[in-house]
Amino acid sequence: MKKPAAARARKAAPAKKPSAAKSAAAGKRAGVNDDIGADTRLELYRLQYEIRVCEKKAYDLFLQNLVKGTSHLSLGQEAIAAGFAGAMKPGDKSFCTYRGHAHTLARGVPMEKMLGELMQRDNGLMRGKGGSMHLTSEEHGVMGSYAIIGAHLPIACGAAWRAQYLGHDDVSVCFFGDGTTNIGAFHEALNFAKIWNLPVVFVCENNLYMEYTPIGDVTAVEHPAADRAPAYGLPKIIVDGNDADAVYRVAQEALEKARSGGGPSLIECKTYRHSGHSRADPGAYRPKGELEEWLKRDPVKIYRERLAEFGIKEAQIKKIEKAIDEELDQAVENCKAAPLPPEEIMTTDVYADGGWAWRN
Amino acid sequence: MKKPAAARARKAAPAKKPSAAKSAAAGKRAGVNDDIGADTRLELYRLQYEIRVCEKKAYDLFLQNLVKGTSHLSLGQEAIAAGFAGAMKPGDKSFCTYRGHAHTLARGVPMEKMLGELMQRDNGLMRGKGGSMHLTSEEHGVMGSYAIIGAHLPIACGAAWRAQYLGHDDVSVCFFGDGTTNIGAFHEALNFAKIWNLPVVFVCENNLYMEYTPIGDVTAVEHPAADRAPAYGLPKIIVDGNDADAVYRVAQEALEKARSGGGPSLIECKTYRHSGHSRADPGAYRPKGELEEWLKRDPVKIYRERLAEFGIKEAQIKKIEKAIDEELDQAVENCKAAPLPPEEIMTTDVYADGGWAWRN
Amino acid sequence: MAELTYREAVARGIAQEMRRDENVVFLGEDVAKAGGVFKATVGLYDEFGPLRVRDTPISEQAILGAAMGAAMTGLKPIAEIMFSDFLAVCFDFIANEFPKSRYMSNGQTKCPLVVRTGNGAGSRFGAQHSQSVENWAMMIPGLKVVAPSSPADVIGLLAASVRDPDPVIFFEHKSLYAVKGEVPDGEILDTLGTAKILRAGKDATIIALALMVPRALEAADILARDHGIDCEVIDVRSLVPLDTQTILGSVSRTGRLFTVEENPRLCGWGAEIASIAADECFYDLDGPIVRITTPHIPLPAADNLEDIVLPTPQRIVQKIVQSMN
Amino acid sequence: MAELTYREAVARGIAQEMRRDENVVFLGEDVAKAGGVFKATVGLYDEFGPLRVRDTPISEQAILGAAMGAAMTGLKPIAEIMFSDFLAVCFDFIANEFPKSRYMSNGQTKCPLVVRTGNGAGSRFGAQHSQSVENWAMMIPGLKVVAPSSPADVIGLLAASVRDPDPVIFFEHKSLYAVKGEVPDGEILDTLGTAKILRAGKDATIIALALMVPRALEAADILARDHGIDCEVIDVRSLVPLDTQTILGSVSRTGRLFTVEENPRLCGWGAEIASIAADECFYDLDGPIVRITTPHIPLPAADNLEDIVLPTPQRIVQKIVQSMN
Ligand SMILES: Cc1ncc(C[n+]2csc(CCOP(=O)(O)OP(=O)(O)O)c2C)c(N)n1
Ligand SMILES: Cc1ncc(C[n+]2csc(CCOP(=O)(O)OP(=O)(O)O)c2C)c(N)n1
Ligand SMILES: [Mg+2]
Ligand SMILES: [Mg+2]
Repeated sequence: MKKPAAARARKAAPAKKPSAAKSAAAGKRAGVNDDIGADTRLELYRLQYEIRVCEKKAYDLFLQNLVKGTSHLSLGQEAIAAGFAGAMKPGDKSFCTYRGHAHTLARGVPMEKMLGELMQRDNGLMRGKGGSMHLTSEEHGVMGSYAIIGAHLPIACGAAWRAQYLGHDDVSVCFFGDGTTNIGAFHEALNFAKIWNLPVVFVCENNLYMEYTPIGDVTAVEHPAADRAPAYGLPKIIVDGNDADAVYRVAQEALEKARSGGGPSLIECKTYRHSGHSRADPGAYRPKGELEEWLKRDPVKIYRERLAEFGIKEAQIKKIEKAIDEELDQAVENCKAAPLPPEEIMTTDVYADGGWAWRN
Repeated sequence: MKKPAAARARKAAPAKKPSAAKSAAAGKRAGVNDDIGADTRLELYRLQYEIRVCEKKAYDLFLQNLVKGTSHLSLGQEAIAAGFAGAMKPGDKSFCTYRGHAHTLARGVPMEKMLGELMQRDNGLMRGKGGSMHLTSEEHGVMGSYAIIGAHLPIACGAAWRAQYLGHDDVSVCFFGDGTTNIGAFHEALNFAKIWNLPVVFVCENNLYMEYTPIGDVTAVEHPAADRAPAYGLPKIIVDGNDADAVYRVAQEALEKARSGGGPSLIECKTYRHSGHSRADPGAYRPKGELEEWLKRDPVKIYRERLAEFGIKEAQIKKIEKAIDEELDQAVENCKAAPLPPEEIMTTDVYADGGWAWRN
Repeated sequence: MAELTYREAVARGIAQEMRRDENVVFLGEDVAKAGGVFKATVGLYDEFGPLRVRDTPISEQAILGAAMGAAMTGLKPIAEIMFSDFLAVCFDFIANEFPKSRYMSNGQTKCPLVVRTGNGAGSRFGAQHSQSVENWAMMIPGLKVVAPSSPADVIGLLAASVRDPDPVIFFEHKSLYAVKGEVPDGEILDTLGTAKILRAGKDATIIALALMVPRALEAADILARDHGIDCEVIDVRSLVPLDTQTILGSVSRTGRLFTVEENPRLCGWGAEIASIAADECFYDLDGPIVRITTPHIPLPAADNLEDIVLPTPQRIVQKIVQSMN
Repeated sequence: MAELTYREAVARGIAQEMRRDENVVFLGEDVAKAGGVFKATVGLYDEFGPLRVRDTPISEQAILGAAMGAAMTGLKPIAEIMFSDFLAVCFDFIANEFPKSRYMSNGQTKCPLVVRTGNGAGSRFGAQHSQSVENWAMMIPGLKVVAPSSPADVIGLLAASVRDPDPVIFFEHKSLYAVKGEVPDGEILDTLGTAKILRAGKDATIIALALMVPRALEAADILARDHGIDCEVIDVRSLVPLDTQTILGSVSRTGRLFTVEENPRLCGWGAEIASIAADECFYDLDGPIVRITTPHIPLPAADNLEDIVLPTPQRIVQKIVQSMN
C-alpha cells in the first residue's frame, strides 16, 4: 500500500450532525495550504473506490450464489476504513468485525484473496476455513475479524499491551459498530485500556442500526460511543464518518497520541450503510427517504468531487479507477476458476502442531 | 419491620468528600423542622445497631470456627443498609451481593435465621444449602444474594420490568460494590434499565476496595459509579454513605422517582469497611492510618451522637440496644443448639417438583 | 392439519402460549419489529404489541438477567439468544444463576423461563455461528434442555417448556427452519422428558437429536435396504429430563447402541448416554457402543468442508456397517 | 528435594517460567500486590515487578481478551480467573475466541496462553464458588486442559503449559492448596497429555483427577485390604490431550473401568472416557463401566452436606465392591 505523506493532523473538531454537515466547505478549499495533500488524497480516494466496487461485486456474487454463507457490506462506510488505513503505519494492527471487508482491503489485502474467502475457495485468505466474517491477514496487520459482538475490544487491548510491554511503537485499532457499545465487553475494554494507558484506538462506526433495530431505540444516550467516553476518562470525539479527510485527521491524531504514550482514544464516526445488514436484507425497517438523504452524502461521490476542487485532474482519477476495475475483474475470474478447498484441510491448524489430535 | 414516617425527601445534595464531611452539621440541627423525625431516626439507629452487633458476632463466631466457609461483613457500611431499608416499602425488593448480611437484616430477617445460615445449621434461612453468600428471604423482599460479581444488576432489572408490566408499584433495589462497576454486566444493566425506564435503584457502596486492590488503581474515573451515570443518561448522585440520614433522603427520592414512573437511579455511597474483605483478612493492604481516619466517622457512633443532638433520650437508645443484645444472645444460643441440616435435603429443590431427577 | 415450516412453528408455538397466558412475555435482539433474524418470530409484535414483544440492545447478559428477574417475580419470559454460540457471552446466567437459585434458597426462588436459541451448522457461517452446544446446557444441574427435530415437536415442546416451572434451554436448529411438516390444528402440548421411537428396529439402536434425526432415519433406510441391518431410531428430543427408559429399553432389545451427534465429540450428549448404557445395560450389549460425531474441531465455513465434517447418512451407514460386521 | 505445598508450587512454577522467559507476563484480580486470594502467587510481584505481574479490575472479559491479544502478538500471558465458576462471565473467550482463531485463520493466528483458575469444592463456599468445571473446557475443540493433583505435578505441568504453543486451561484444586508434597530441586518440566499410573493393580482400573486422586488411592488401599480387590489407579492429569493409550491399556488389562469425578454427573470427563472405552475396548470389558460422581445437583454450602455429595473413599469402595460382586 502506498503510504500517505506524514502530514501532521490538525485538531479535529467534532463533526456537525451529518444532516447539517452537507459539504459545507465546498468550493472554499485551497490546494496550497492543505494539510493532507494531493498524494494522500488520491490514496484515500483509491481505497474508497476499491472498497466500493469490491463490495458491490461481493453483493452481485452473493445474489449469484457464488458468495456463500453470509456477507456484511460496508457500502456507505468506506471513508472510515480509508481514513484510518491511510493514517496507519505498516506495523499497526487492525481488529475488525464480521463487517470487515473494507478494513481488510484498506490495509492492502488483495481483492482476490478477500473475494476468494467470501466465495469459500482455496485461493481465499484463509482457504475458506474462516469465511467472510473472520477475514485475517497477519502479514497486512489484519489481526482478525470477530463475529461475536464485543470480543475484539479486549483482544485489541492485549495487542496494545504487548506493544507497550515490549516497547514496540505500533498501535492497535479496533473497529466496531454502534450496537457494540451496549455489550459488556465494550465497558471492560475501555476501562482497561485507560487504566493501563494502552496504545489502542477504538473506532465506533455508528451507522445508526444494529441488525434491523435503530440504535436510538435501545441506547440511553444520543451518541452511543462518544457519550460514554467520559465514563472512561476519555474525551468525547465525534467525526463525520462520510468524510475521509475528517476521519484521516482524527485518525492521525489518535494514532500519534497512542504511539507517543498518550493512551487510548474512543472515536465515534457518524455514517450510514447503504446496503442491508447482511446477505440480501432489503432494509425494510428504514424510514422512507432516509437512505436517499444519506446517498446525497455518499462518501465516495463527495470525495471524488473534492478531488476536483483540490485541482486533481479527472484523468488521474480515471486511471486509478481503471486499474482497480481491471484488478477486480481479474480477481473475480481467478476466484471463479479457483478450486474448492481440499478436504484434508478440514482438520488442519486446530493446534500449533498443525493437526487436531486431542488424544494419543 | 417498623416503617419510618413517610416524610418526603429533600433534594439530596451530593455529599462532601468523606474526609471533609466530618459531622459538619453537629450542633446545628433543630428537632422541630426536621424532615426525618424521631421515630424514623430511632428506627435507622436500631437497624444500624443491629447490623453492627450482629456482624461483630458473626466475626467472633467465624474465629471460633462456628461460622463456616466464608463471610463478608458490612462493619462500617451499616448506614447504607439502614438508610435504604428505612426508606423502602414492604413490597420492595432487595438484591444483594455476598456482602449481604446487612441488607438482609435491615429488611427484617431475624438475626437467628441469618446466623443459622452462616453457621450452616438447619435453622438457617436456607437450611445451610446456600451459605453466607446467598442469603435469601423472599417473604422479606430479599430476593437473593449473588456471589458472582455483576449478575444481580440485570436480574434486578427483570424484577423491575415485572413490576412495570404488571402495574405493581414496588421498586427493586440492587446493592453492589465499587469493584462491580468495572464488569460488563454493570454496563448492560444500566443501559437496559434506562431505555426501558425501569423502577430500579442501583446502589454502589464504594468502600474504596475490591478484595484487596484499591478501586482507584483499576478504575478510569474518580467516582466509579457516579462518573458513569451520564453514560446511561442518568444524573450523577453521590452521598455520604456513613450518614444514615443522608442515605435515607437520597433513597426516599430515588424510590419515589422509580415508583412514580420516573425510571432508574444510580447512587454512589462513599463508605469504608472496617473489617477485611472476607473471613479473617487482616486488611494489610491498607495504608497506615486510613482505618483510623474512617473509624472517626463510624456511622453507628456518629448516628448515636446525632440522636442526642435531636433530643432523643439516652434511655430510649439504651432500651433499643438492650432488646437487640438480648435477641442476639438468644439467637446465638439457638444456633449453637440447632442441628445440622439433615442429609436428605442435599438433593431437594433442584427443580420445582422438589427433587433433582434429571432422568426417568 | 396444516403444513408448517419449523420456522413458522416457532412463531405459532410462542403465539399459542402468549394467547393462553398474559404473563408470557418475549424479548431479544431484533425479535419484535423485524420478526427475528431467522424470521421465526414474525407476527408476534403485531399481535401482542410492544409491551409483550420487546427488542433489546445487544446485551445478552441483560436479556437473560432481565428474564430471570421477571421469572423470579411472576412473569414467564421467553428470551431469544440469536445464535447459540452467543450463550458464551451470557453463560453466567445459564451456568450459575438460573439453575442454582432455587437450590441455594432452599426452594424459595423460582425461575420459570425459556431461552430459545438458534443452534447448529449448515449455513456456512463459520466457527462462531454454527456450533451445536446442547452439552453446554446439559452439563449444568438445574436446567432442562430441549431440542426438537420437527415442526410439530417445536410447538408441543415449546408449549411444554413455557408451562414448565423450571428454566428450559430450547435449541432450535437453524438448518431445520425451512423444513416443513404436518402439524395438527388447535392447541398442541407435548411432554418434556419423552424420547420418541421414530422407526422400530431389532438389530441396533440409533439415537439422534435435531438435525441428526432425519439423517439417522435416512441412514436406517439405507442400512435396511442395502445391508439388511434393521435399526431402531430414537429422537431424544429432551436431554434433560432424559428419557433413559425408552433409550435403555431399546438398547436392551437391540443389543447395540449408536449415537449420532452434531456436536464436536468431547463431552457431547452421546457420551453421557453411552456411559449410562455401558453401566446399566452392559450385559445386554452385543458389541461396542459407537458415537458418530462431528470431529473435535472448530467448524469450517466452506460449504464443501462443512458438509463433510457433520455426520452424514453415508457416514452413519458406513460406521454402523463397519461396527456390525 | 523440598517439601512444598500445592499453593507454593503454583508460585514456584510461575516464577520458574518468568525467570526463563521475559515474555511471560501474569495478570489477574488481586494477584500482584496482595499475592492472590489463595496466596498462590505470593512473591511474584516483588520478584518480577509491576510490569510483569499486574492487578486488574473485576473485568474477566478484559483479562482473558487482553491475554489473547498479547498472546497473538508475541507475549506468553498467564491469566488468573480467581474461581473457575467465573469462567462463565468470560466464557466467550474460552469457547469462541482462544480455541478458534488459529483454525479460522488457517494457521495464521497463534494463541499461546495459560488460564489458571481455582476449581473444585471443599471450602463450604456454596454453589457459585465450588464447582468442578473441567468439562466446560474439555468440551471445546482447540483448548488444552490440565488439572494436577500434586505439588510436583503443579510445577511440571504448569511449565509445560506455559511453554505450550496452544491455549491451556489449568485447573488448580482449591482443596489441594494446603496439601504438601515432595518436589525435586531445579527446573521441573513435565509433559502434557500423559496420564500417570499411581498404583498398579490387576482387578479394576480407577481413573481420577485432581482432588479425587488421593481419594481414589485411599479407596484402592481399602479395597485391597478389606475386599481383596486390587485396583490400578490412574491420575489423568491432562484431559486434553488425553492419554488414551495409558487408560485403555490399563482397562484392557484389568477388564473393569471406574471413573471418580468431582463434577456433577452429566457430560463430565468420565462420560467421554467411558464412551471411548465402551467403543474401543468393549471386548476386554468384564463388567459395566461405572462412574462415581457428584450427583447432578448444585453444591450445598453446609459442611456436612458438601462432604457427602462429593465422592468419598467410602463411596468409591462401596460402588466398586457392589459392582465387582
Ligand atoms: C454477542 C452477539 N450478539 C449478537 C450478535 C448478532 N449480531 C451480529 S451483527 C449485529 C448488529 C451489530 O450492530 P453494530 O454493532 O451497530 O454493527 P454493524 O453491523 O452496524 O456494523 C448483531 C446483533 C452477535 N454477532 N454477537
Ligand atoms: C465475576 C467475579 N469476579 C471476581 C469475583 C471475586 N470477588 C468477590 S468479591 C470481590 C471484590 C468486589 O469488590 P466490590 O464490588 O467493591 O465489593 P465489596 O466486596 O467491596 O463490597 C471479588 C473480586 C467474583 N465473585 N465474581
Ligand atoms: Mg451499526
Ligand atoms: Mg468495594
